[in-house]
Amino acid sequence: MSTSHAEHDHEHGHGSTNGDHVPHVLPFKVYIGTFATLLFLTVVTVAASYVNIGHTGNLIVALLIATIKASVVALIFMHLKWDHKFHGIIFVSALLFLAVFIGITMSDTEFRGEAEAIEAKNPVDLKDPFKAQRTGDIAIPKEIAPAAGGSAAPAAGSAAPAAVPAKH
Amino acid sequence: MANTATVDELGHSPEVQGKNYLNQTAGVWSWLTTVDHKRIGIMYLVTVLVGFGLGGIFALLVRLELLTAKKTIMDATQYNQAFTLHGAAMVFLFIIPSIPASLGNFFLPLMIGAKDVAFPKLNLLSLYLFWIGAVFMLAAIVTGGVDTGWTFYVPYASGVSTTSVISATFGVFVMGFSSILTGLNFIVTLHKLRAPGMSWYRMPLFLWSLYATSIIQVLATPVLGITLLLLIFERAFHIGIFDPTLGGDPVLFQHFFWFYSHPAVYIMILPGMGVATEILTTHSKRRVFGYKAIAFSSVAIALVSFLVWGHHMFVSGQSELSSAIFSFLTFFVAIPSGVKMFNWLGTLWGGSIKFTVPMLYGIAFLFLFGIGGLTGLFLGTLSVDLHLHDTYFVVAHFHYVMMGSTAIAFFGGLHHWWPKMTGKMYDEKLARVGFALTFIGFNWTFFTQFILGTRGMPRRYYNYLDQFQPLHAFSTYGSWVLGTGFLITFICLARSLKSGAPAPANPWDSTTLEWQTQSPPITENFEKAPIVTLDAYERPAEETA
Amino acid sequence: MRLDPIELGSFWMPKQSSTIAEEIDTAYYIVYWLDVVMFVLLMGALAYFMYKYKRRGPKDKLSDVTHSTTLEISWTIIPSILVIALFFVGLKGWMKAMVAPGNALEIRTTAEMYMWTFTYPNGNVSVNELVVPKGQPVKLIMSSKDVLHSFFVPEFRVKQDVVPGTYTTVWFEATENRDTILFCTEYCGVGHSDMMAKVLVLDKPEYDQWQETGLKPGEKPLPPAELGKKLYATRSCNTCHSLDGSRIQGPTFKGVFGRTEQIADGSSIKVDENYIRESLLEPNKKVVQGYPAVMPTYKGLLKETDIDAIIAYLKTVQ
Amino acid sequence: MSAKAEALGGAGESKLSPQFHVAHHFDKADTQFDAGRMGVWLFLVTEILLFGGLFCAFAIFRSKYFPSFVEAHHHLDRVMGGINTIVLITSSFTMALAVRSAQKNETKKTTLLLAITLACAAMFLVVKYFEYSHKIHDGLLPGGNFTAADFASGHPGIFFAIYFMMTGIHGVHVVIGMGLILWILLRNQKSEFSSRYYAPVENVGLYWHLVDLVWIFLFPLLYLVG
Repeated sequence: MSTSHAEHDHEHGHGSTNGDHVPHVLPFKVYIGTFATLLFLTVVTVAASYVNIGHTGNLIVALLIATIKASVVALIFMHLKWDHKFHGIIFVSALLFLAVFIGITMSDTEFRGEAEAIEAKNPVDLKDPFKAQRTGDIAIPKEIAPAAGGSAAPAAGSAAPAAVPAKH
Repeated sequence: MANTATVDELGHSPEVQGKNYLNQTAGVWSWLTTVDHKRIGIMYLVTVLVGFGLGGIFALLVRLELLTAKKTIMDATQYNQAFTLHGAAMVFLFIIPSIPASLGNFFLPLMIGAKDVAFPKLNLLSLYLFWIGAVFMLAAIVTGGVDTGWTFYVPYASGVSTTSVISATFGVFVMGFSSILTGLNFIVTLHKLRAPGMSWYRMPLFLWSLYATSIIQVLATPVLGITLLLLIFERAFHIGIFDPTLGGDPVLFQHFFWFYSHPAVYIMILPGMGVATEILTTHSKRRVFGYKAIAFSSVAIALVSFLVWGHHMFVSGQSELSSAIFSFLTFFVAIPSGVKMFNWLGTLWGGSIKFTVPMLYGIAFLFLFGIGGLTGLFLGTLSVDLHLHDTYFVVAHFHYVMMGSTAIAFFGGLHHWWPKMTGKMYDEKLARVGFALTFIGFNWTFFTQFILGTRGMPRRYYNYLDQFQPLHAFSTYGSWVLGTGFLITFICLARSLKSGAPAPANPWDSTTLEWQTQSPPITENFEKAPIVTLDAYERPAEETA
Repeated sequence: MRLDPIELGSFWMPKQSSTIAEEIDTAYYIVYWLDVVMFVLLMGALAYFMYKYKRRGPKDKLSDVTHSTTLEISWTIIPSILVIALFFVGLKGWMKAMVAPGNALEIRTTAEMYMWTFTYPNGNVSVNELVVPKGQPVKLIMSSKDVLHSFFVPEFRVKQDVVPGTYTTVWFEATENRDTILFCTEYCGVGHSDMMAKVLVLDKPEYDQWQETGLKPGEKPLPPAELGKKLYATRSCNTCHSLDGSRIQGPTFKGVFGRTEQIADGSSIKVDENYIRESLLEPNKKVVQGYPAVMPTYKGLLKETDIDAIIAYLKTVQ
Repeated sequence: MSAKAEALGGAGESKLSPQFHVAHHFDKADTQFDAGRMGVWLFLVTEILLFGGLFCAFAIFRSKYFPSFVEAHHHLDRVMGGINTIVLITSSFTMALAVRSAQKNETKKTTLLLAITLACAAMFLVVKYFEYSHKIHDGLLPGGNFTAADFASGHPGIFFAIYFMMTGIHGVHVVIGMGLILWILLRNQKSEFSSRYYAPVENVGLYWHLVDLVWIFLFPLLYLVG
């Protein structure tokens, strides 16, 4: 029950016994190698954006390369690879919570109005949300719909976006 | 019973006789430039009490206005500003910083046997940021008020309201940084500065709750920052992200806002739970029942709190899928809260309960949190929320949690640690009167509102149906009792500063480290760094025998 | 307008006046009794411990039990099962409330600071008064013109925010023949608490009569000219046609009947019953010279009696 | 690549600057160093979540107004964005080397590397300035300020709102970073750092790498895939 005190001190490879801080210096070639990798990946990601493999495909490739680059920066430039595990946990938990935030929020925005054809993805004209219905071009309820004929004139200054589709 | 051998019975060894953190140095400047966590804690305490007073005055005005169904003392514009400022002051100036920043700052290092928090200067900076934010909020009051509700929902707050929304939101934005820095400081302190022998499982449970709170502060507050920044830019430059006329999404704002503000509810309640734990165990002389369960339930609440924000949005127009997911996850916050409740009762079982003033607050906390927590089940149940959402039921529910639980725990903690902080004992009789009026007045005011809510009374209404008038008036009378209770409590505490008897080092016979130094403590907290050999609530063998 | 208060059905809840209300109340009372039982158990234990373990002296015997894994597990698992059950209780009613029946009557609802406008399938419009037939599902398709509002009828137990820039829907089937009240429950500004509307539940025949003639039970029909005057305002004729001779979008109605107008193709026509009728149904066939051809058709939106009433009214505008 | 560390700690090299002392509440220098690093990492978490809100908005509106985003992103200059990416990566590289030379007591080299980092940051801002003025000139602005006429799709203003908020807040971070780098550069000039005390260099470095890290995601999302 009482052994876990200051647990991080022990896995910390470079703490000297007298408590002085002793740095952990990486060889120069590690840095130059990392730098070269990052430059190379930058070129690759720009080049890949010129190759059309579908919007989703391009997005996945771009994000994949960005993630690799970011991991390299975090692990080597930011010394996470040699750092306390706890710092890595902190960093990863940030990404985890970000994923939760984006993921659950999108469970709303991507699935709104599933049951309602009229709601889905239809921006409303704020000044007159039901203009389309009232002018009679669209979505006249079926009892009286047959009467709405071709002579219907468009509404004044019809700025209404692609009005609401018919429900029936 | 002392965990450390260096402190004598009275807590005053010859070397430190008469010296303490209060009289070490003198003058306003010495306070404004201090890096002593205790002084910073005291300054926070004074600030949040002022915030509480401010919010309280607005609360009484709101209740007074609602005495009659039409105009009583103010017009609709003033009423809307009054309830907005009541909410904003109570949430941002009082509850969020109340326990962590004042009691937490003061006692966290003491309880782990450290000399200070990990970053003392950062601690002072966070206090200054808090003040700066508060100034912006007060500036908003002076320059036209705010009438958006404390939630700042768009498009009303971004486009329609003509009040000082930018000043108020910027104030909250700055206070957010203060909150982040405090949380960050606490996490590092708990990781790095525990005294020798003070393992994680030997920490007082108040610290576990502060640790969980800090996690939320660090992870959630930045999202509030970006939300408010976007709101400010929306209002000032019409960037359109939340503006439906420009293709933006007002419901998205609610996601952003509640991603912070729901976890923030746990920033408010978790420390209160921690304080209650300390009070219940100390004043019943009983070791905490289910230490690990209480500790882990704090962390569990913190983590689950990030997954449930959408239960504020069941009728907002979010997708049905989201609502279902959020409702399901919401119920799981009830589990760790329930576990705590059971373990608190387990702690009282087989104890030796003394009804001191802090203990009265502790027991009141159990009662009020019981109601506050259980009524949450109504709101988490999807179909029932259809009826209860945005009615007085919700108002009553969150007042039971925020005020009935957190504020009561805060005042309980204040009475519990007052002797340690000030070195003075207060008048027990007067404190009991204050407590009794607060407790009665609180239930009187807010239980009534459950009835109003289920009967369909919507919140934030200036004019209301005549049929609700008797209940509203009843609730208003209760608020006067409640206000009187707090007034008496304040008078009692203020009087003790002047004429209270000197406090012994450990008046409650507590086992935790903060009581093992003198009252009030010296600037360095302990004469000699303590070495911990027992669990937090464990008494030495000769004493229990 | 005097607004009828909410009638109470029990100590806690308003009367159940919609088909969904009973299900929601059942869920409410399930949670309620669960809460009451839990609360009594918890507080009973608390009160008992306060009595039993009150400090009697410094030598009180203290329990040294610090934990019990069995207890911890049981008070984790049992509440978990209970709350999962509650979730399904809530979900069931919620699903019912979210999915409107296919035969629902659709009413377009517009919220703005601070009023409600309801547009019925045949083009009728009512402001701050929602008229619905009893015993038929009604689905409101709602949008806001400015800020967030929320539609709440306590007796129906339905609530749904009204959001600008998107449509939200809510449905209910009224079961009681009585007036009730609808609130705005999303704070929307200084007039928020006045943004209420009357909900009028009529029997189907009476509803049909109201739709047809605009007459509620007990009301007498209006004389044609007065009905025309009302239609002039409610059907937005007034946005384009003035009564005082000033020019707006379209020609003024002042002295319109019997006037001779120059048509866009150069011919002229005397304004009579037939021309007015034609202009309502096929507005852009003969447009008065100098005016844009922007009038929407009212074909299908006005009944024969309405057209007659408008003609009768225009005769009086001099 | 070899990741073997060459641990330094020889007696000759570990000189302690006179200004440095272990604060009274830490038991030893190593604890103080670790506490600082942990604090910075926690701070970086808050930065990630701050930008996270904007990434969330990006994801949602990209899905909602996909054609607008595709169309709008063609108005961003890939070349300038690419140059800035390389500039920022270079600055990250020199920053990492500056930390390394601080660890090795190479004060002069540290100064030089920090100066290069600073120059890169300035260059980044200059390129950003040209990009911004171009956008402003074309009326490619957020939401209500959007005035460019030749757009076929509905809501390019939202894209530019996110573009300006993201790059703007990132730009503010670059400016703050420059201030911090300047601060440690001046302290380094005064020989305050050594192999035993270089925490400020290390921590500012961590912050600077995060600024780079955010850009590594901003660049492809805004400039390349839209």
